[in-house]
This record gives sequence, C-alpha cells and structure tokens, in this order.
Amino acid sequence: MSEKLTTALCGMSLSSPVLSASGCYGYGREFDKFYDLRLLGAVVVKGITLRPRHGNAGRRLVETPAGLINSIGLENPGVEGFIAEELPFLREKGVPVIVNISGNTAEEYSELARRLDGVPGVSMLEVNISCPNVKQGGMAFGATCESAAGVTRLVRRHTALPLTVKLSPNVTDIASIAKSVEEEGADCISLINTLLGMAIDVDTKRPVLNNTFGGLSGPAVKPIALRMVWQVAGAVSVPIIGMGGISSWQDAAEFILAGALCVAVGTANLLNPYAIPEICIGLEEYVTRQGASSIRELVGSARA
Amino acid sequence: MSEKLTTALCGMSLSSPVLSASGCYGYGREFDKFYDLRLLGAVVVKGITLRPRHGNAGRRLVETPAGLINSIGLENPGVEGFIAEELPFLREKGVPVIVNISGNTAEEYSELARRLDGVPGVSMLEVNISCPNVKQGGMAFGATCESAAGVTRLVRRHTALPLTVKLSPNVTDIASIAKSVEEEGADCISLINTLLGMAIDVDTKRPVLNNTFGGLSGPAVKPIALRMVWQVAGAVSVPIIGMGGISSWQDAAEFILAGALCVAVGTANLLNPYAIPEICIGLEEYVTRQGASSIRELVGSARA
Amino acid sequence: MVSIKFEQGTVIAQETLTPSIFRTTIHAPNIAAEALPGQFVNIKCGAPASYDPLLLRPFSFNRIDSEGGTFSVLYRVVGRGTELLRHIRVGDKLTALGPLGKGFVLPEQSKQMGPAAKPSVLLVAGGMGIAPFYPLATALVTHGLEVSLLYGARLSSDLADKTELKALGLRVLCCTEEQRGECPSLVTDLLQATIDAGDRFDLAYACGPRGMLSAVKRVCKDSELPLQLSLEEHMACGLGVCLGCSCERASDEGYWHVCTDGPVVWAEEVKL
Amino acid sequence: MVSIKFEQGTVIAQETLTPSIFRTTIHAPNIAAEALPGQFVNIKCGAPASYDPLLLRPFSFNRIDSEGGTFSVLYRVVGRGTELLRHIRVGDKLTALGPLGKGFVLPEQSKQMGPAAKPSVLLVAGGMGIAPFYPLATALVTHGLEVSLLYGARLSSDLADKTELKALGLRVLCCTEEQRGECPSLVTDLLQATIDAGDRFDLAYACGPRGMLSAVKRVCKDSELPLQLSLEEHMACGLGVCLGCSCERASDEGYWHVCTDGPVVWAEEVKL
Ligand SMILES: Cc1cc2nc3c(=O)[nH]c(=O)nc-3n(C[C@H](O)[C@H](O)[C@H](O)COP(=O)(O)OP(=O)(O)OC[C@H]3O[C@@H](n4cnc5c(N)ncnc54)[C@H](O)[C@@H]3O)c2cc1C
Ligand SMILES: Cc1cc2nc3c(=O)[nH]c(=O)nc-3n(C[C@H](O)[C@H](O)[C@H](O)COP(=O)(O)OP(=O)(O)OC[C@H]3O[C@@H](n4cnc5c(N)ncnc54)[C@H](O)[C@@H]3O)c2cc1C
Ligand SMILES: Cc1cc2nc3c(=O)[nH]c(=O)nc-3n(C[C@H](O)[C@H](O)[C@H](O)COP(=O)(O)O)c2cc1C
Ligand SMILES: Cc1cc2nc3c(=O)[nH]c(=O)nc-3n(C[C@H](O)[C@H](O)[C@H](O)COP(=O)(O)O)c2cc1C
Ligand code: FES
Ligand code: FES
Repeated sequence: MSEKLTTALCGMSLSSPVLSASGCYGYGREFDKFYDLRLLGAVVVKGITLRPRHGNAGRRLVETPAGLINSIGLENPGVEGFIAEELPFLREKGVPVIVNISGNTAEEYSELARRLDGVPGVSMLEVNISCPNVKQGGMAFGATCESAAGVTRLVRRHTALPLTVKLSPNVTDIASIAKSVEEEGADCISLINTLLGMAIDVDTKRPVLNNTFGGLSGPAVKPIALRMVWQVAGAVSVPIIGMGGISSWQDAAEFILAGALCVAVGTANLLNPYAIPEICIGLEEYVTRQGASSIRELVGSARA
Repeated sequence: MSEKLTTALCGMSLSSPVLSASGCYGYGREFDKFYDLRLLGAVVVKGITLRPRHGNAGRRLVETPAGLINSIGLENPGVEGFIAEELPFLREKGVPVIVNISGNTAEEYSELARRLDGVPGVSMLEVNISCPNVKQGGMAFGATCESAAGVTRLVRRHTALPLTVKLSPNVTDIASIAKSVEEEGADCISLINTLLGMAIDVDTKRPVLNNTFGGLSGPAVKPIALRMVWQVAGAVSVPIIGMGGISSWQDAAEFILAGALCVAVGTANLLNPYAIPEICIGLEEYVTRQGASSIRELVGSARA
Repeated sequence: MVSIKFEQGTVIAQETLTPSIFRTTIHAPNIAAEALPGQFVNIKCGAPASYDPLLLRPFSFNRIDSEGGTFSVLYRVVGRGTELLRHIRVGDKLTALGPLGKGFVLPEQSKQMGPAAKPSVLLVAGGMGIAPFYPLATALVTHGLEVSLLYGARLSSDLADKTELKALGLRVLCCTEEQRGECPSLVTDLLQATIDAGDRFDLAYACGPRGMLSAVKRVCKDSELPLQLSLEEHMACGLGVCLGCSCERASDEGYWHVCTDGPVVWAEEVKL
Repeated sequence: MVSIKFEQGTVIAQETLTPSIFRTTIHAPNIAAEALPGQFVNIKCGAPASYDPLLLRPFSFNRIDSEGGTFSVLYRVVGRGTELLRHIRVGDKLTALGPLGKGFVLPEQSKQMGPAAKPSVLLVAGGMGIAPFYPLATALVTHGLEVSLLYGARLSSDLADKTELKALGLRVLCCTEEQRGECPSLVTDLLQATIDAGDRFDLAYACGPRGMLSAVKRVCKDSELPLQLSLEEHMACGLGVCLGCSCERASDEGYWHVCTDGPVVWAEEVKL
C-alpha cells in the first residue's frame, strides 16, 4: 500500500483507514492466512468480557435479504485468556490492536479497561455499549445519554489508552448520545453496531433465535449506518470509525465522505475473505482518481 | 377468496388481512387494472395533507441492497382534491378505504380528521406521525411519547372514525410510544414507516437526495420491522397493522404470527403488481396447511 | 386505453454490438402487441424472485415486432441490472412490465407542428438516446416523411443502430468525440451547424443525456422548431404509483411523472 | 496444516439425479488438491457480487478428483441458494472457499477403535447425509476394509449414489418410507435390526438429519460401537471467525464450532 491510504487515529499511525469490525474477524489468525494483516489500519478484535463466555444457546445465525442476524452472545475467552492466548499473535504481526470490551455492569467495563491499560500490543479500547445479544447490560448502556456517558466516564478514569465508544443504532437520537460520550472523554466514536431484528419460522411458528431478537448487519443496513455516521459527524469533533454493511470500496468511500476518518468491515469478511484487501485497493484508486494525495483529504467532503 | 382470510378490524369486516401500505399503491387506480381490489382488506391511500403538495425537488429514489430509499415528500392533491377526485373511484370499487393523513402541526392533523369525519367511503384514518420526508412535523411527532400522544389526543377529539396511528421506527423504544398513543384512544397501531437512510454519490461527492436523508423500505428492513411489531404486540391490546419489507406470503405470515392482525404491503407492489394477490393466495394455503379454519387463529401464535 | 401487462417472456436473442452495448430480444406477445415507439418496458434483470437488484429496470423499445410477438431493448452496461441482463441466456425466462408511458407524438397527430406539404423531421440522439429511434423512424418513413438523424457518441464504435437507420432511408449525420477538431464533436454543435447551414425542419425529437437535451431545447427554441424529448428519471413502479420519477414542470409549479406523463414530453413543458 | 483457498472455479458438469437432487462438478484445482473425505466447501450460489443470497452455502465433498482438479457436490434443492446452484450452466464461473473443516478420521488414524484384523466399518446415511460417503468409502475400500452402508430416504428415487457405492464393493442396505410395513422404514430401525441380527462392526460413521444422528448415537452407544458424526449447522464464514455454527459440547460446558471443530466429530463429544 502506498502513502495514499495512511492516516492517523488518536495518535496512532495507521497504514490504511480500513479496520476489521469486532466479531467478524476473530483475533486475526484466520485472515492472516489469506493476506498480510498490516494492510489493515488496525484489527478490532472480537468482543472481550471480564470472564470467559460460552455464548448463546440454539441457532445463532439467520440470513435475511442482504443481511445477517446474529445471536452469538459474546462468546470469548475472557480478558485473561485473550491477553495470554490471542494478543501475542497479533503483536507479533505488527498490526495495531483495538480491543472491543463489553460488560454486564459499568464496573465490569472499568475493570476491563484497568486490566488492559498498559498491556503491550493493545493500542486502543473500543467500548461496546451496544451489543444486542446479551441479557444484562450490553445494548442497554447505549440506549440513553446518561448510561452511555456513565460508562464512558468510568472507563476513562481507568485507562490512559485512547478510547472509542461503540454506539447502538437502536436509538432515537444517536447524535446526542455521541455528544455525551465525547463530553466524558471518548477520543473517538465507533458506529454502528447491529440493528435489533428477528425472524420467525413459519413452520414451527416460533422465533428462530432462542433470545427472540438478534443483531442485523450486512449490506441491508448500510443506508441507515451511513445516515447515522453523517448525523454524528455533524455533532462531534472527535474522529469517527464508521461501519455497517460496508462491502465494497464504494461503500467505504461513502462513509469517509460522510465524515468517518476510518471505516470498519464486518459481515463482508464472512462472505469474502479478501473483502478488506479489495476495499483497500479500490479506495487507493479512488483517491488517485479524485486527484487527492491522501484519503484524509476526502474525509467529510460530502458535507461541504 | 374463501372465508379463511376474512377478518375484522376496528368494527370493519375485511375480506383479507392484507392491505396496501400508504404511498405504494396510489389511490388504487393502477392496480385495479391488474386485479379486483376487493381482494384487499382495505386500500390505505397515499398520504394526504390539508393543502395539495408538490413533493420534493431533485432525485426521489435510490435503490439500495434489497431496499429502496424514497424522498417523495408527500406529493398529493390535498384533502379536498382527494375527496373530489380519488375517493369516488375507490368507493365505487367497494373496497374499504383507510386515509393516511399527515400534518405540519398538530392542528393540521385534527383539521384533516375533522374534514374526513363522516365522508362516505372513508372507513378509517391512519395518522402518519412518521414521515421522514417533510421538513417540519412528520417524523418529529413520532419521535417521543409526548408528541405522539398529543397528536393522537387531538385527532381523536375530531373524528368518530376508527384511528390507527402509524409509528416511526427511528426510535429507542417503540413499545412505549405505542402505549402512549393507545392510551389516547388509538384503535389500532400501524408500523413501521420507513427507516431514515441516506446515500452518497462517490463521483459527485454529494448526498444523492436533496434532503440528504430519505426513508428506507423493502425486504432489507423486514427483520427490524418484525422485531418492532413483536415488541408492540407485547405492549398494547389494540390490533396491529404490521408492515415493512413484506414481499411474500411467508413474510406476511411472520408478521401475523408475531401479533399483527393485518399486514400492509408497500415496496413489493412497486416490483410486482401482483404482489398482493400472490400473498393472499399463499396465506390462504398456509392457513389450510396449518389446519386452521381462519387466519385469525394464527395471530400472535409465535408468542405462545 | 393501452393495457399494461406483467408478462413472463422468453429471451430469444442476445447480441453484443460493442464491448459495452448489447441488444436483448424478448418474446412477450402481450407486451409486444401494444408497444408504440417511445414507450418503454420495465425489466426484471436478476433471477426470478431475487432481491438483487430489487427494482425493475426501464428500457425504451428498440425494436417492436407486434405480429411476431417480440421486442428488443438496446442498452449500455452501466451497473448490476444491465450486467445481469446481458448475461441472461437465450431460452431463459424474463419478466417484464409494459408497455409503459406515453410514446412519441407522430406529425399527423401533432398540433404543435405547422402545416407542411411533406413535413421534414429531425431526430437528435446522444449516446444510448438512439435506442427509441428505430421504431420511431420506421413509423415516420412509413408515413412518407423525410427524416434526418443527428447522432453523437463518445466513440465511433458506440454508434449503434446507425447502419439500420440509414437503411430505412434516413439522412444520417454522426459525430464522435474521437474526431475532435475536424467537425463538431458534440451532437448539439452538429445540430447548430446543420441549422446554420440552412436546413429546415418541421418537427424534432431528441433523446439522450439531460445536458444534451437541455442544449437541444435551447437551439430548437431559438429556431422555433417544435421539439419532443424522451426523458429518463430514476423509477420504481413505472405505473404512476410511487411518484418517484418526478420532473419539474416548466409553467405551473409541481412535477410531471416521467413514467406516465412521459417519457416523451414536449420540450416547452419541462424545466431541464 | 491444510491451506484454505478462495478460488474462482468453473462448473464442468451439472447432473439432475432426481427432480430435487442435483450434482454440480467444479474445476477448482487448488481446492480439489487438498480436499479430504468429510470436509466441506462453501459455495457462492448467486451471481458474482450479488447480495442475494448473501452467505455462501456449505456442501460436503461428494466426489474428489485431486489430480483432475475437480470436486462435486450433491444436494437437494431446498431454498434460494440451491435453486440458483442447480441453474448455473456448464462453463460458468463459480467461487468457492475450501477445503473447510475436519474430515472423517480413518480407522488406521483412529484410537477409539479397538484392534481388529480386518476392521469392519459401518456407514449410516439419512437423506442427503449420503453426500460425503462416496469419498470416505473409496478411502476405506482402498485400505482393504469391509464396508457396509445403511441408507434411508423418503422415496426410493431419493436414494442417490446407491449404485456407485455398491460398485465400490460395499454391502448396501436401503430403506425408504414408501415401503412401510415390509421392512424397517427408518434407517435407525434398520441399524437396530442389523445389530440385533448379530452383525458386528468396529467403527461407524453417520450423516443425516439431527434427529437421526441422535438416534444412531443411542444405538451405537448401547452396542459400544465407536461413532463419528458429520454435523450440519447454520454457518456464515466457515472459517471459525464468526462463532455462529455452535454445537453443544457433551462434557465440559460451551460449544464446538462445526466449521472448524467439525463437521466430523466423535459422537461422544457432542450433545444432540
Ligand atoms: C424511460 C427510460 C428509458 C430508458 N431506455 C434506455 C435504453 O433504451 N437503453 C439504455 O441503455 N438505457 C435506458 N435507460 C436507462 C436505463 O434504465 C439504465 O441504464 C438502467 O436502469 C441501469 O441499470 P443498472 O442496474 O445497470 O445500473 P445501476 O447504476 O446499478 O442502477 C442503479 C439504479 O439506478 C437506476 N438508473 C441508473 N441509471 C439510470 C438512468 N439513466 N435512468 C433511469 N434510472 C437509472 C436503475 O434503474 C437502478 O434503479 C432508460 C431509462 C428510462 C427512465
Ligand atoms: C458442513 C455442511 C455440509 C453440508 N453438506 C450438504 C450436502 O452435501 N448436500 C446437501 O444437500 N446439503 C448439505 N448441507 C446443507 C446445505 O448447506 C443446505 O441445504 C443449503 O445451505 C441450503 O441453502 P438454500 O439457500 O438452498 O436454502 P435456504 O433455506 O434458503 O437457506 C437459508 C439459510 O439457511 C442455511 N441452511 C439451510 N439449510 C441448512 C442446513 N441443513 N445446514 C446448514 N445450513 C442450512 C443456508 O446456508 C442459508 O444460510 C450441508 C451443511 C453443512 C453445514
Ligand atoms: C457475527 C457477528 C459478531 C459480532 N460481534 C461483535 C462484538 O463482539 N462486539 C461488537 O462491538 N460488535 C460485534 N458485531 C457488530 C459488528 O462489529 C458491526 O458493528 C456490525 O456487524 C455492522 O457492521 P457490518 O454490517 O459490516 O457487519 C458483530 C457482528 C457480527 C455479524
Ligand atoms: C415510495 C413510498 C412512498 C411512501 N409514502 C408514504 C406515505 O405517504 N405515508 C405513509 O404513512 N407512509 C408512506 N410510505 C411508507 C410505507 O407505507 C411503509 O410504511 C414502508 O414503506 C414500509 O413498508 P414496505 O417495506 O413494505 O414498503 C411510503 C413508502 C414508499 C416506498
Ligand atoms: S416510477 Fe413510480 S410513479 Fe413513475
Ligand atoms: S461458520 Fe463462522 S465460525 Fe463456523
């Protein structure tokens, strides 16, 4: 990759504005077999909790028109397992690592932040206040300005790492929530997490998922995600990591033009292991065609 | 159609639970050329305002993955034009008519209700507090419990017609909003209207729509719509008209199993003029296969 | 009253005219029976019941064989829909909705045109704007009219249907952006040059990109030449239901709807 | 370490075995080179770059020709993906990801199986569960093992691959729900009957619907017959990334992931 895609996010130098979205990239091992992970600006790892979690029972995936509903339920090895077993691999690969954290209580978030603070190889924390797939906490924290601000404040106190807060799209006014987490010291905003969706099996006449609801992602949600990135970019001055349905370089470019400094690719990785390199190549050509010398010049340029 | 699909909504006897969704069926004239409109439980007409509206300038449609963003902006002949020029046709066809009304102020809504009250051929009003495509009013009324309740209360006072209130999906807690309009006398709840979405042209680097945002509909939104119908069905006791992405009888069945008494078909009409008759046939066969004698037995049966 | 059919037809021919221009011929006798020059058809380009692409795609009738029960569409591959359409194989089923919209008004039906012994008609096409002109030219020639065609395209290889239109007896003048310098490279310059050279016409029809149509409108207005335009706008239903295909009216406020008030309109009726 | 390829192959044969069962053969030499019996491949069934259907579809390898660079999948049309797959034409491109997952453990690799001079192996297939057994049977027969197949299906016309498996030298017993009364109509009854009749095996493999697998597991457990199961679960990535294809572990808490821990597992490892 040339200089055209390099960018800077919260003090980190990134080789490209394209990141992996949490939960759609594991801890990078599988994709490392397909291409050099240093293509990515950063790997955002699967959501980590304080203790290991097995995830949800029953069926976890439902395909929908141009979309995917998941109900994984934050299956992960816990923060200690992550640090011991997954982080060293990524550190060795030399790609910046953003750790996505989730808690059942605000204290669990701050405990996670404390534990990850200063751990070599961890570049940034992504505070997931928007997971629709766990019973307590999760999305509830992202539903109001107060709770979102509260979690951010507490986490902020327990780490010197740059913080990005990942917002839920299942809200009336995402811009206000973004503003309140910015005020509490978020260095960056990530959006969107999945939209709450469901499916019913017309033969069994029961919801397909044990938890009834799951999180909708993929191309279907892109128009909504882009609109929310546009709204948040108009409301905050911290950088934005935009995501939701990005599957092609054109999609990525739309989010950047709307005001996202970086973009994250989720579901598309599950359909095409080369989704990220293909998007990087397309974006680089786009920068050239636009007569720009860097992707940074295009950030927010549809807002002019 | 046999008896299997007949149903009753707010005192009306309907030949089937399948309605047209507002704005995707005009005033019925075009579809009357393809099939007998009496197949439908009711025609929900294009949104009517107090005075005629020309609608929005610039491009009005954007195709997205399994979805459609529209920015029509409530182009309509106004309530007097509707009564004089469109209603007689539908009256003559003998199909129940639900008039979808929109206002810039709460007073405009009540004025519309007053004007339509007692007009022969009008069976019900659908109060659209969720149009994303007009600058003032519209969706704003559907964004909070207070404003939604306020409009409902005022409209309720000005008409003896049964009222259904059409909710916006762009909210954190749709069930609370449903409850507050139920408390103010709504006889029925319609949901969902379109999700706020946008698209950017990567060549011109500008939003595709003049208004930046438009309303997303079509198969892409079905999982979200179904989830919201499920949530509202658990919160209110009035009947529900469910819609959002319904394109096949299976989709319609999912909404009914989730608790919708009726379903409305929108975008699918634009892709296949026979969408509604095909859905009716499929639903009828489904009722038979389920060993039920009427579709009514299946309403909400996935909630058991 | 024309009746619109939603018909499952069969693809009976696929032609590759240039690397990016294709013609698909469909046997759909109910649509073909009533199709008129300037009308269009909405085609489902993806697999049956597929949601990708979601919307049908509008195309002008490029050939109409009412008796044989077939019609053709001529198109450039620009995106998902046209890419799929060109790959449909002969023998495959294809669903179409049509005929849609108002076609060209022929001289004998037209009030705008002054009386003329043997009216002389001008067609102006830019790029894929050529598509609806073959059926129109056939009708005009059948009525014994003199027809000239000005036809511009980017590359000379993009000049589809040129030979066939010449064979109908039209006077055909072409220009391309390749031959910069020599002669006019834009069809609007060609039009101006033709009129400046003293050629006189009683009626003109134009089809092509928005910018070209608006330039043609200006030139025709200056020379008081009545002009019909074939418009394009993004569409969903094609039936006048969704109100998505708006086009600003020239006089009163408000909008026409290209799918039902057009696609062919008199130039003075619309703002471009 | 097997290396997984995302390869654009070419469809080289399409066979219709019954009105609802099809076999598609694909030339994709990089995938075929490393494919093993019991592994699977994720296939993009729609047009390239189409979002409908969104996900790739998993299928077991039904034929593997590593040298010829081809593999086949055998499938029943059940929805959008399989409907599109059967309609892809010979010569068309098709993208696939594979080989994926852990295949069958062969007797000589297996510790669970007791020592036996000439081990006797049992295959139990229900419906499309037959798909992975041809490559497995070929490997077993090549190793000189005695192989029996119990094979159940709804209709006798659904018994795909039966003749070919017989031709490999297998003892094949079939049952269908058509022949109710005469003999066992369910393959699990056939299994019980076979064991009751005194037949003895050293290792069993089963593939089919969940309910059948769980019944086979019960019977094998009772007769202390080591059993491998080929599982199905809804999948997205096929790579172990999304954690969507969970299957409950039998002993410890938590889940296996069918795409990487399976699809073939020892019966005692999973809850069914
Ligand atoms: C009345 C009418 C007649 C037409 N006749 C022809 C013809 O004869 N030959 C021809 O090559 N083209 C014609 N067009 C344009 C043709 O419809 C588009 O090229 C085609 O829809 C592109 O589809 P796509 O999926 O390949 O492109 P995409 O860009 O992927 O399409 C995305 C969306 O935009 C719409 N769209 C894209 N370009 C246009 C356009 N120029 N006008 C309207 N909608 C567009 C598509 O229908 C679709 O909804 C006509 C358009 C109209 C309105
Ligand atoms: C490891 C593995 C191997 C398989 N091998 C074969 C085989 O060799 N032959 C064969 O006929 N079938 C096989 N299946 C099942 C096959 O994947 C499904 O029949 C197919 O995905 C259906 O796709 P569809 O679009 O036609 O159906 P739809 O019902 O439209 O599919 C909707 C969604 O459900 C998934 N799905 C549907 N049925 C199944 C299923 N049984 N298992 C997993 N996912 C499912 C689809 O992949 C898709 O994501 C296998 C499944 C797995 C997991
Ligand atoms: C299978 C799956 C697992 C996910 N797991 C997480 C997670 O652990 N933490 C998180 O913040 N987001 C998670 N997400 C959400 C994604 O990171 C992303 O926000 C969302 O999917 C929208 O992007 P996409 O449409 O590109 O997938 C998950 C999404 C999917 C599909
Ligand atoms: C072109 C278009 C116009 C619409 N106009 C209206 C309207 O006037 N009033 C209204 O309440 N909803 C309107 N809607 C929303 C639909 O009635 C429906 O709520 C929404 O599209 C979701 O259903 P669907 O996915 O089946 O289209 C419109 C939708 C579309 C696509
Ligand atoms: S395309 Fe729907 S009104 Fe013209
Ligand atoms: S399918 Fe993604 S982990 Fe198995």
